[in-house]
Amino acid sequence: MIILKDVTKVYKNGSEALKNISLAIPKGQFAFVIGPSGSGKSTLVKMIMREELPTHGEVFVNGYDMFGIRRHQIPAFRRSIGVVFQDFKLLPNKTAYENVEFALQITGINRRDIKKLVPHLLKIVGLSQCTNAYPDELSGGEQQRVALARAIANGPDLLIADEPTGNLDPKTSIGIIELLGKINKMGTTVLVATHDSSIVNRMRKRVIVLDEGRLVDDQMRGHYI
Amino acid sequence: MIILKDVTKVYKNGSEALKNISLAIPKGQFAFVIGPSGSGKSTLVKMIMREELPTHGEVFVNGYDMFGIRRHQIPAFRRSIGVVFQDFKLLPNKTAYENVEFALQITGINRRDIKKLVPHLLKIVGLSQCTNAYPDELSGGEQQRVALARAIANGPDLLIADEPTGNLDPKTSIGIIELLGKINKMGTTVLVATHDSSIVNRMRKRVIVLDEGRLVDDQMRGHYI
Amino acid sequence: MSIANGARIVKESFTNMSRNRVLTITSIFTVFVTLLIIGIFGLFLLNISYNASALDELLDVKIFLIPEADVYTINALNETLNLDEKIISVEYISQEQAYEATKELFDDDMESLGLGADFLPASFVITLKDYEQVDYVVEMYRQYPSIYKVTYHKESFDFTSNYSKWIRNISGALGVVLATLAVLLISNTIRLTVHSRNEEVVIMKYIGATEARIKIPFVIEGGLIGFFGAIISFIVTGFIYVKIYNVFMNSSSDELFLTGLKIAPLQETLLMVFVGFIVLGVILGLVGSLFAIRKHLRV
Amino acid sequence: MSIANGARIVKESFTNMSRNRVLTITSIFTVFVTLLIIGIFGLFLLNISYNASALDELLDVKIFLIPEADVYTINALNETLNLDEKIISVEYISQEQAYEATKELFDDDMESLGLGADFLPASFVITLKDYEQVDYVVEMYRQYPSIYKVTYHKESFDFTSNYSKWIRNISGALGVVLATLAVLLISNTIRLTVHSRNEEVVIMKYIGATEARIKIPFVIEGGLIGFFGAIISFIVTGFIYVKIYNVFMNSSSDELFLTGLKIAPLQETLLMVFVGFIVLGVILGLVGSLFAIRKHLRV
Ligand SMILES: Nc1ncnc2c1ncn2[C@@H]1O[C@H](COP(=O)(O)OP(=O)(O)OP(=O)(O)O)[C@@H](O)[C@H]1O
Ligand SMILES: Nc1ncnc2c1ncn2[C@@H]1O[C@H](COP(=O)(O)OP(=O)(O)OP(=O)(O)O)[C@@H](O)[C@H]1O
Ligand SMILES: [Mg+2]
Ligand SMILES: [Mg+2]
Repeated sequence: MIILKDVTKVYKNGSEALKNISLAIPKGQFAFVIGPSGSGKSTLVKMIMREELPTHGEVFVNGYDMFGIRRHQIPAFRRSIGVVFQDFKLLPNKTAYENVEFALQITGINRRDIKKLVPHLLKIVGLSQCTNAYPDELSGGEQQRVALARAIANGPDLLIADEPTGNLDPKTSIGIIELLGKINKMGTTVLVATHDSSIVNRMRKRVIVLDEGRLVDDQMRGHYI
Repeated sequence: MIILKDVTKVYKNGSEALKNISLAIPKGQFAFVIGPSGSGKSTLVKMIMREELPTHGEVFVNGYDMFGIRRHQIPAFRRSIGVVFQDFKLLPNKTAYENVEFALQITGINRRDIKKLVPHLLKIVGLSQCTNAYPDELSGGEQQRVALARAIANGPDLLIADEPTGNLDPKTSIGIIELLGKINKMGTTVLVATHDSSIVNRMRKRVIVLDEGRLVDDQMRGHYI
Repeated sequence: MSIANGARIVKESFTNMSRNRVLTITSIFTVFVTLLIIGIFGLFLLNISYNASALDELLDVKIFLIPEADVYTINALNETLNLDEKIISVEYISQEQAYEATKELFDDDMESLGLGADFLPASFVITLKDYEQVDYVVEMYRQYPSIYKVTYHKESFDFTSNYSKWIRNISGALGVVLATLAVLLISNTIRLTVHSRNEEVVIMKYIGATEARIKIPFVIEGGLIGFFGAIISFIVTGFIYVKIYNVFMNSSSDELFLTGLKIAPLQETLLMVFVGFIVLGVILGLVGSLFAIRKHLRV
Repeated sequence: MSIANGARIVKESFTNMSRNRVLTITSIFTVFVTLLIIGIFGLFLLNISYNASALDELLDVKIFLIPEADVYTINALNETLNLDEKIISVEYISQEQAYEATKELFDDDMESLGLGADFLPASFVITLKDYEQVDYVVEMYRQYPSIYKVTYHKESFDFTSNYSKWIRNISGALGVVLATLAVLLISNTIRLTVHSRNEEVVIMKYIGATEARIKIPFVIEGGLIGFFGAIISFIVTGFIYVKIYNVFMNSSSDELFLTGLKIAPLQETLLMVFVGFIVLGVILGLVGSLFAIRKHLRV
């Protein structure tokens, strides 16, 4: 489902974020990416959703070659992935409800279904009260959960979450990570970049460790050291 | 140093973020504010730095009355506080170096001192390599650390940090929290809003617990339950 | 796109406009001011052209009759002239009238000079529709046996025709320049508006919205901004023009009238302004936002 | 603020401008286009006024001499007229010249009518500096014993004076309208530019920057945007005007010359445009950004 071959990423300003990463994440797997701040976790996520292209190497996701993909195929490709961005990337002029609604609209789901689905998704992430608040009227953790609701909205084949619990208290974090576990059980590949040792240790799933852009460890039932 | 009397905050859209909070944090104290996502931690921070005014009640900080303070006194008041915002609030058109430099410039420190201080501050937070990167070229944790470097730059009387380790791995988090401890030892009042149980439990300092806008617990040598 | 979808997207455009109120109002205001400039100066140029063309009509050709011409000949000629399509107006000046006019000029000294009423010939004064045909007309009537002489002031003709031609050319060129600059101003504003919403566009792309789905609300917003700007400018421009028009129309006795200035007709002019504004505003809004957004879509 | 501080802030303004390149370029471009409109139309209006004033000079007054006037009298009168400050030009038309002119008009029929060269009186044709003094001048010279009669075409005077007065009034009014609308356009653009940097302003306030410290770089940026926009517009406007000026100056023989149109002098006009642009651009940039930012400072 995700294949990285010898991926190196050097940003325009010269910083080397990924160095020779090769990696395969099969369909249906649940994997964590951990590593200290600045080790390249978010860059890895950006490679997978084609927010950035690698400087060297190849990336294949859901059968698409990130270099070969056609411009008009990109939207459909991205709709097959759900992403929780580290900085949330909520649409600032849309309410929590509308942010989730928009993700459903673009898949072409009909309006009746959308009207039922959105409240359901917001309830799952524990946000039933703030549906009509704009992102800047939400607390950090609430924004993060809206981003999660949006990412899982259209049942993506692949769910990528970049520090999805960074702004959440331990109890809510556990709720969220269990939700990701459930989604994974239903067949979705899940990749979580995180630094939250408790959730990594709780799940005992595959753990990929980055350090200074290098893949330094990859354990099938790993834990946070 | 910080006194809240019967503070209630109802935002324009009707959400009640703080309910009847009374609180005093004496000069030189180190205190945590914890509580689930949406419990009002950031709102409390906003009350203290006068980003928002309370709907009812009074707030006194560093001797200033948040209602009585004059418009022209606000900048000096805010310079006496260092704040790490939950969403960082770095100036997008300035590099990491310039963001810290700007905070020093506005205090009127002379250029020679600034030239020495900025690299020193960035080194303290572990960011010596990325001084010339713009915020959108930094990883989440790196941005958070720039925000911290800026907050401590001009030796404030009061340091408020809203989830300062939300995007940091455990090791870096411990480094940061120990830095805050050191700064506190030198006389600065420190208030940290967080959900990171490990740092709270490590420090054994005062812990103020909020839940749904209410102050539900306040222990002098508390821990995260 | 289904109708429900279409309605939803139009609704979204309106919602966006009200949520980006400052941007929207500022842009509409800019479109308004730009079109107002176009309107005021366009109407000014139009009226200059109009008056310049009117100048042409002032030129006249004199047809002097032979002294022997009798009433029947004169009537026949009058009719011929009136039927000639190249001629706009025909005025008959009898020998007596000519004599009186000359007498005035010479302060009644004519009689003392022994000049009688038949000193000057009778004549027709005609004005031509198109001054370029003057040579042809003059040549033609010179053939008539009852016509003694055809005169016109060649230099005045040349002067006036050149003058009005130049004025119309300059006005036309300025109109084109004005319209071009307005296009630049309006599309620039739309560009600024879209630019400051770059973040939204990028987020929409990242979550998999198609380019069309992202563009359409922006394009509709651009069109609406152009439309509202155009409507407001039309109201203001129209109001001003009606006021000025009324001043011209009601000034038959005062000094303005003396100048001989004319004003372009109200209804046709306003219709032209309306159509021009709507086209300029709406099309620029649509196309401007389409182009502005294209750059931001490359992610 | 120390000098070092001042230099730092100016440098910051330049840095900001280059980092907000799209915003800066778009704003400079808008200022440029707006001033270009002002420039082109301002110059057009100026030249209309200029030509309208020139019209006044075309009016002339005829002074007919008594038949008995001898060479000495005529010379003396000629001198008096030439010395009169209210009179711009003086032309003497002898009896013979007047006769020739009339003969041309009547197609040589004069002689057959028995009219000799002394049929018409000699005259001076004078033009006045200020058409409003015509009554006074006419009345004065009527008193002279050697002067038989003083005539002028009252209606032409009234017409021309009104005409040129109206044209100048309208041009002036349009100039004011244009300048006002330009002020609106430019300050609107500055407002959009500042608005899209609201985030920065708010952050600076939160970390304790004084209002002055936040404002000054914005105000300098506004001034620079206005300045660069003004310079570019001046170059383009100046280039266009020089081109047109040369066409006018080199057209002594072709049809443009025939129209009698004149063009306002090059240097004075360009200087005026330069000063106007710099004032309009820079002041609007400074004041516009100052006002635009004030709203965002209230946090
Ligand atoms: N757009 C960019 N331009 C230049 N350098 C970048 C950019 N994005 C990231 N970097 C650099 O690349 C390195 C890896 O960044 P990345 O965001 O992938 O780290 P991360 O593992 O997600 O860290 P964190 O846990 O702090 O979020 C960092 O040193 C960062 O400064
Ligand atoms: N600007 C605002 N307008 C309206 N409501 C707001 C605003 N800011 C916060 N709120 C609401 O107030 C409540 C408290 O928010 P606050 O940001 O203080 O929570 P928090 O404790 O910081 O949460 P987190 O841990 O998720 O950051 C939340 O329910 C939130 O939706
Ligand atoms: Mg990251
Ligand atoms: Mg918070």
